[in-house]
Amino acid sequence: MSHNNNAGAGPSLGAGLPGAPISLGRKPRPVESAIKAALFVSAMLSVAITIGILVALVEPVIHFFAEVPVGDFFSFDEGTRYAVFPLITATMVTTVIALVVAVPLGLGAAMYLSEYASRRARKYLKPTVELLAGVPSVVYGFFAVMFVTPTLLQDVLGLGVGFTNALAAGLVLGVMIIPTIASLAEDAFSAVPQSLRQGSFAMGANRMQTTLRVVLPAALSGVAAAIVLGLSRAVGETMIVTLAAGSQRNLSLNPLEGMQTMTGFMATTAGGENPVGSTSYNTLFAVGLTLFAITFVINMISIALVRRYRQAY
Amino acid sequence: GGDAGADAGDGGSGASGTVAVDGSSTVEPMSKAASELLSEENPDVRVTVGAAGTGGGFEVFCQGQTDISDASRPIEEDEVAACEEGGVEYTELQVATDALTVAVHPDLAVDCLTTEQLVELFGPQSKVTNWSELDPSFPDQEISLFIPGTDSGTYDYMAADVVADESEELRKDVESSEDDNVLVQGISGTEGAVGFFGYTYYEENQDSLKALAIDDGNGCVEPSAETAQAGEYTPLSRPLFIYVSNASYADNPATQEYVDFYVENLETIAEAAKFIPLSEDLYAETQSALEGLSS
Amino acid sequence: MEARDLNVFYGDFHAVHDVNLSYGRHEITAMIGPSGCGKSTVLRCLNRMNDLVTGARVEGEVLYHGQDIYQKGVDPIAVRTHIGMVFQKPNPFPKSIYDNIAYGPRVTGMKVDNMDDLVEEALRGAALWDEVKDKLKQSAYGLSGGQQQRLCIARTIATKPDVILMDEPCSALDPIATARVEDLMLELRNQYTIIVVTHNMQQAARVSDRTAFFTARPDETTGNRTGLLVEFDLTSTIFSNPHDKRTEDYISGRFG
Amino acid sequence: MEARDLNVFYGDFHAVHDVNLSYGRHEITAMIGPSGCGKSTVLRCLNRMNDLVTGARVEGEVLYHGQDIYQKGVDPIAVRTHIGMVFQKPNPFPKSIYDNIAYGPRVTGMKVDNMDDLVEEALRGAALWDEVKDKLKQSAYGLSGGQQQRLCIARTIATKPDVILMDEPCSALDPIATARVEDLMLELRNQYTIIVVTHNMQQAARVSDRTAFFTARPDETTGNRTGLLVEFDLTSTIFSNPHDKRTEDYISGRFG
Amino acid sequence: MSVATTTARDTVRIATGKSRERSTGSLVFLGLLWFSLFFGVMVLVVLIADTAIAGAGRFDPALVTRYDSTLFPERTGFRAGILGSLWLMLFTALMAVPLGIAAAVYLEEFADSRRWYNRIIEVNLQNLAAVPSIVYGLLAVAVMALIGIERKGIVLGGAIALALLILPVIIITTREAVRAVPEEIRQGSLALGATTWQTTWRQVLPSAVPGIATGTILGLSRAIGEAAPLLMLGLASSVRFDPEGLMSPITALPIQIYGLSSNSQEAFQDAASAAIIVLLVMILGMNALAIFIRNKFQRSW
Ligand SMILES: Nc1ncnc2c1ncn2[C@@H]1O[C@H](COP(=O)(O)OP(=O)(O)OP(=O)(O)O)[C@@H](O)[C@H]1O
Ligand SMILES: Nc1ncnc2c1ncn2[C@@H]1O[C@H](COP(=O)(O)OP(=O)(O)OP(=O)(O)O)[C@@H](O)[C@H]1O
Ligand SMILES: [Mg+2]
Ligand SMILES: [Mg+2]
Ligand SMILES: O=P([O-])([O-])[O-]
Repeated sequence: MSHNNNAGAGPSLGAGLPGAPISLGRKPRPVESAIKAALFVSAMLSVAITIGILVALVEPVIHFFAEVPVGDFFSFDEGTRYAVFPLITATMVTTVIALVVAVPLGLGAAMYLSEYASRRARKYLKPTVELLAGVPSVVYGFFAVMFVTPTLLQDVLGLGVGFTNALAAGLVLGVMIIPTIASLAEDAFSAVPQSLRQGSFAMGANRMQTTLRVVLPAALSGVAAAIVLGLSRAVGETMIVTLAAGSQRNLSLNPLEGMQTMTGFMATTAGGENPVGSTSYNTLFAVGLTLFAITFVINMISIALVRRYRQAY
Repeated sequence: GGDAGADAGDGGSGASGTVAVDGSSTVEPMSKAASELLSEENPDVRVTVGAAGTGGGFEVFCQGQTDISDASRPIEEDEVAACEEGGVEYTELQVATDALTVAVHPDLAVDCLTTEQLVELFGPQSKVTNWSELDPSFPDQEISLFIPGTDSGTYDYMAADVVADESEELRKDVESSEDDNVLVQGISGTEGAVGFFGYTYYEENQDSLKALAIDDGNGCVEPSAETAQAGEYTPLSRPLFIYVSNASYADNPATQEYVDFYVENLETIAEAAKFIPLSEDLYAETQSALEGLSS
Repeated sequence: MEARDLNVFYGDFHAVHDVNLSYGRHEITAMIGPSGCGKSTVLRCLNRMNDLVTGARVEGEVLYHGQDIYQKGVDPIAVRTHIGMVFQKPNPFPKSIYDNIAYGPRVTGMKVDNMDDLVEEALRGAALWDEVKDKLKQSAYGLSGGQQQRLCIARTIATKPDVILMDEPCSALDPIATARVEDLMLELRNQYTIIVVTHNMQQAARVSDRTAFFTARPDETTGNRTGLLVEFDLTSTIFSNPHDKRTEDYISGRFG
Repeated sequence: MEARDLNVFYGDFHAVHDVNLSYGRHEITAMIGPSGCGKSTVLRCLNRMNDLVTGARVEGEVLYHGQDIYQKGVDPIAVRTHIGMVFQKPNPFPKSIYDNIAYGPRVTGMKVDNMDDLVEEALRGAALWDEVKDKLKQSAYGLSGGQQQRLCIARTIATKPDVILMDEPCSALDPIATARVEDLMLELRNQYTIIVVTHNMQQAARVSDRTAFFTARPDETTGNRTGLLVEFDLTSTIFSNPHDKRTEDYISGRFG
Repeated sequence: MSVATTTARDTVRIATGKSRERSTGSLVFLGLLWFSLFFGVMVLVVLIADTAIAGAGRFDPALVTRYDSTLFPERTGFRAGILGSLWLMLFTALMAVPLGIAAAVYLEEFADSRRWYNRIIEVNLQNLAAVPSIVYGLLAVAVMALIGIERKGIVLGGAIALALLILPVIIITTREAVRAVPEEIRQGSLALGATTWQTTWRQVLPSAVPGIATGTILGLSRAIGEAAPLLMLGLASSVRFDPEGLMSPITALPIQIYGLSSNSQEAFQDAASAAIIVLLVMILGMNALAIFIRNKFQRSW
């Protein structure tokens, strides 16, 4: 290491360190390195969890297909014990109903929060809407069974629905995902640059026109991401559909009927305490893997959409 | 299985530890009542009672995962084999009699079914979807079926002993659950609904259900404690059991205490849980089986 | 149009103090001054865009054809259809070029016989027609910065306003694009009253008929800087023969 | 210290081109130039703060007492203990005044006999002691902007560096606070080598011994503006008698 | 000047009397937005009111002090579920909070986001946050099998499932809190010769504590309401003793509610309603606490 070599007649180097040699060499910092490694491992754990999910799901599924013909699983026949398509269609029915409820309401709430509410009002209104996401799904399920079906659907609307039906489950599911959609859509609306709104107002547009014709189209990919994420939540939600949609394997698109969704199947089957390794235990994993695959694809779409709107500005 | 507490055998009835009970949802209320009554005397004995259904209960029981298995039918051959393979020896104790009840929505204008009609209604080939198809005098009302899951002894009993089809299965266009409460809710909430489960569930929910009388050739017989005990309610009267693991009874003081208490107070427990108690003869049989276990 | 005793507050902060200014019809008026002296604030008051800023409060009068636009009963939206605005950063909508132009007429409910003609007219007016006539259906985001800014001007004139406000319309553009926008401003002068905020004194000197010079005076106790109008005169006078010392200092680059 | 053939890239963007500059010991060197010409970038290279900018790449040498601080084996953290830095916006830590000063000595593991003395010395060095000596335990956030900036300077000198880099240290301050910081810089000159980036030419003229003038040259094809050093000389020469036309234009306010 | 001689428009009418902001269409639209905003709140009010009325008769000490009872429906209690949920929450927090914070700190302060493995972690986290909770139950089942624990329905299994479930939530909120600490603070520290870890530990984390606390509480309030993953782990709905260790069989409040919800005996349903109110009070209380911390302690830089 070179030192200062008569760099001038002035006082010695380093104002506060008279005569101290300047050493810039790298010092070993074992604690620092160890901590960094530990933090890295913690972060990698999330990847391990994903791999874990896959391995944990795939292994029993291999055993499952050793016992059950693939055709029986991928079957539309609701009479076949292991048919998955009746479960998937049931999930689709409840999810579509949920989206019909949650998309307009969620986007409406998001528009109000981002385009109409004052900063102060938003500070209180947003957590209020998000409270809806805090209600446990078993509570929503109970509410669907105790109130929505008997009081709302049967008494008030006079629908000929049974005790369990996809409609009540879908409606309540929709309420549950409102905050998911509202929150992400509000982010997307807020990310639209102020200059676009100013441009619109300066043209003589009113707030509604600005919101619907400028902000909404500009935020479209973010809005799409919000809807897709809501969709993913609805597909994966368990307790509401277990309680309210019923446990009848039913290949039907009629929302007034009871039908068993993928998650509903898993919850009821697990409730039956199946011993490790039995075929019905493995079914759980076969359906679980299907569910994971479906939501995984949906989530990736949502992530890609979010990335797009983040990049747009 | 349950593991004995550290202070096992601490004198008196101070046994402690955990007991795992699973199996029939029909018997579950009774086993729960037993545990609840026991806990008032000895809170250190910790009993968990599951309701996986008779079949589901035997599956875990024969793997040694539970101490006691509740059953609404006798153990079947393949289950015997499974227990042998799992090295689980057991003792069968009858704890109550059941009048398997066929219940309908309270507004349905049907009061009695013949055994043949039962078969026609629940059998695997059944295409009956309207009550009037079963009998022209019945109302023109669509049928919804709520029946126990395939892991349940009640399902097995109806399939094997009543419908008695070769496949030992029932029709599949039904709503099914291992949880009898779900069936009760379904039937009471759906017009034209019919289903079946243990008598207890009917008795607890008399207000919202209607039980059908069954005509087995000798006129319509209502399900009740008397008709079941007298053997008049056929073919739906059946015995209810608990299966106790011999090893657990010997090694786990908590199991022993629970089973002893169960049998000793059988009538009290049955009444508290709204079950049909055993006749004196049957009770004596159970007591002697317990003695065999203790020795 | 004319501002009378205009005072603007953001919350408690007094941003602009007692501005009196009258803008000549079919003239270009430039507003210059150091950063933060309230030029943009005054400009935004002229078409009530400041209504959209939370906490902003305007006192005084802004007369437009003799009517105070801050009077009760005046619809700020109607005001803005008469007095258009172009911003510092080009802000085309994420729509096609055509739809950008058609947006204003559509939302204001203007009676339009033939939208295609109107779009062409506006684009010609903004000297953009030849460059974009083959890609009217393409996204406006595909245009260069200078083209986008002229598109924003075209969009504004499509609603047939009377006055056009411009807030540093060239500061995000390169010199060539700037020159084209300046040419456009000079062309538009025949038909529109233009009020332009600029940082670029050369620009003010090149395009404007009159120039208003603003500065900011710090409050002695709080240190808040309140903007005020120092001098307003013919552009040639301001640049060659300013009356106020502060103007002279600014023009000669001695502060700011 | 000295920069030799310094080139800096942010990703693909060539931000600074071939800067050669040697800073005089116990002098104040000012770096001036229009916005975006790379002054801050060069400054950050001098104590390897650019290591923390993702995508930044430095080529060339920065010699500190003859050693290239970009050499392999050099510990950037050790570099920063010798070469301190003060930022544009005062950035005290959300801690007490005392802890702000003590933070550097603590984290670098400096051997300190009496921390109280060190804190006092640093605060005196930054001409802040009298104003804060009664509230050392209070949060630094309670100080005024100017006091906060002097606290940041005090914090830097507490670690006894050799060189202090300052990036527009007064641009967030009012004139009075600015004057005090400038006074402080002149005082510190006796003990430290100071390198300061400033936008304010008057400031450069007032405090610095030498001035480096940077500008940015746009690339003809891409339009990217790459910074380069135009002229480096005694401050008096730069301001009174610049050699380069561009420097003269800038100094006289004709561009920038 | 102010006299319109030859204007571009024939008349200058700006005092229209009626603003287009208040045209019928606009007002209807605004009404719809209001409805959207308050629909959810209305549902929540109906839910709480309906449940509270049903459970009104059961707000007695027995509700929280007694175990569940099949023999005396009107005296059934949720002691085991409440204690079970609290135990689960404790162990969930012990597992998830340190891990989550560590991962978040790595990603924000140490990771070079251009490296492929860090990008994978990033995308993966976003994805995990949206994995259905029931799948986490299956994962915990597998983890339990992996470590060779066969007993079902115990504290450990439930806590693993819930910890896995809320880990992404904690990581994401911690990252936000860490990111909110301004870059100037880091630069100030690094320029004094502090290492990255010193900067993180002494400057960034202390400033981020309120944000981290908010995220943790929200994560735990989500965990306490979950039933689906616990069902996968075989938690019984009836347990008549207090939890006493990691390996102790337990139940949880949501599981007990689920168990009772299918019971059509009115006394049990009323008890379930009362228990729902207890659960909601716990969850809404935690949410309120989180919002309070956020509003009160979060520094706006
Ligand atoms: N929305 C706002 N809220 C609070 N204060 C504001 C707001 N907009 C501007 N100000 C303040 O009002 C004063 C005048 O701002 P204005 O933007 O009008 O200045 P300007 O002359 O246009 O400056 P520049 O040349 O930088 O654009 C400034 O002190 C500014 O900080
Ligand atoms: N972190 C970064 N990533 C990418 N580009 C950067 C980054 N920091 C600066 N630049 C670019 O490098 C160039 C020089 O920036 P720098 O901040 O050094 O300029 P400056 O002379 O300090 O300007 P100013 O006077 O505005 O502070 C600019 O074009 C800037 O956009
Ligand atoms: Mg401005
Ligand atoms: Mg800079
Ligand atoms: O639950 P089961 O009694 O029907 O086995």
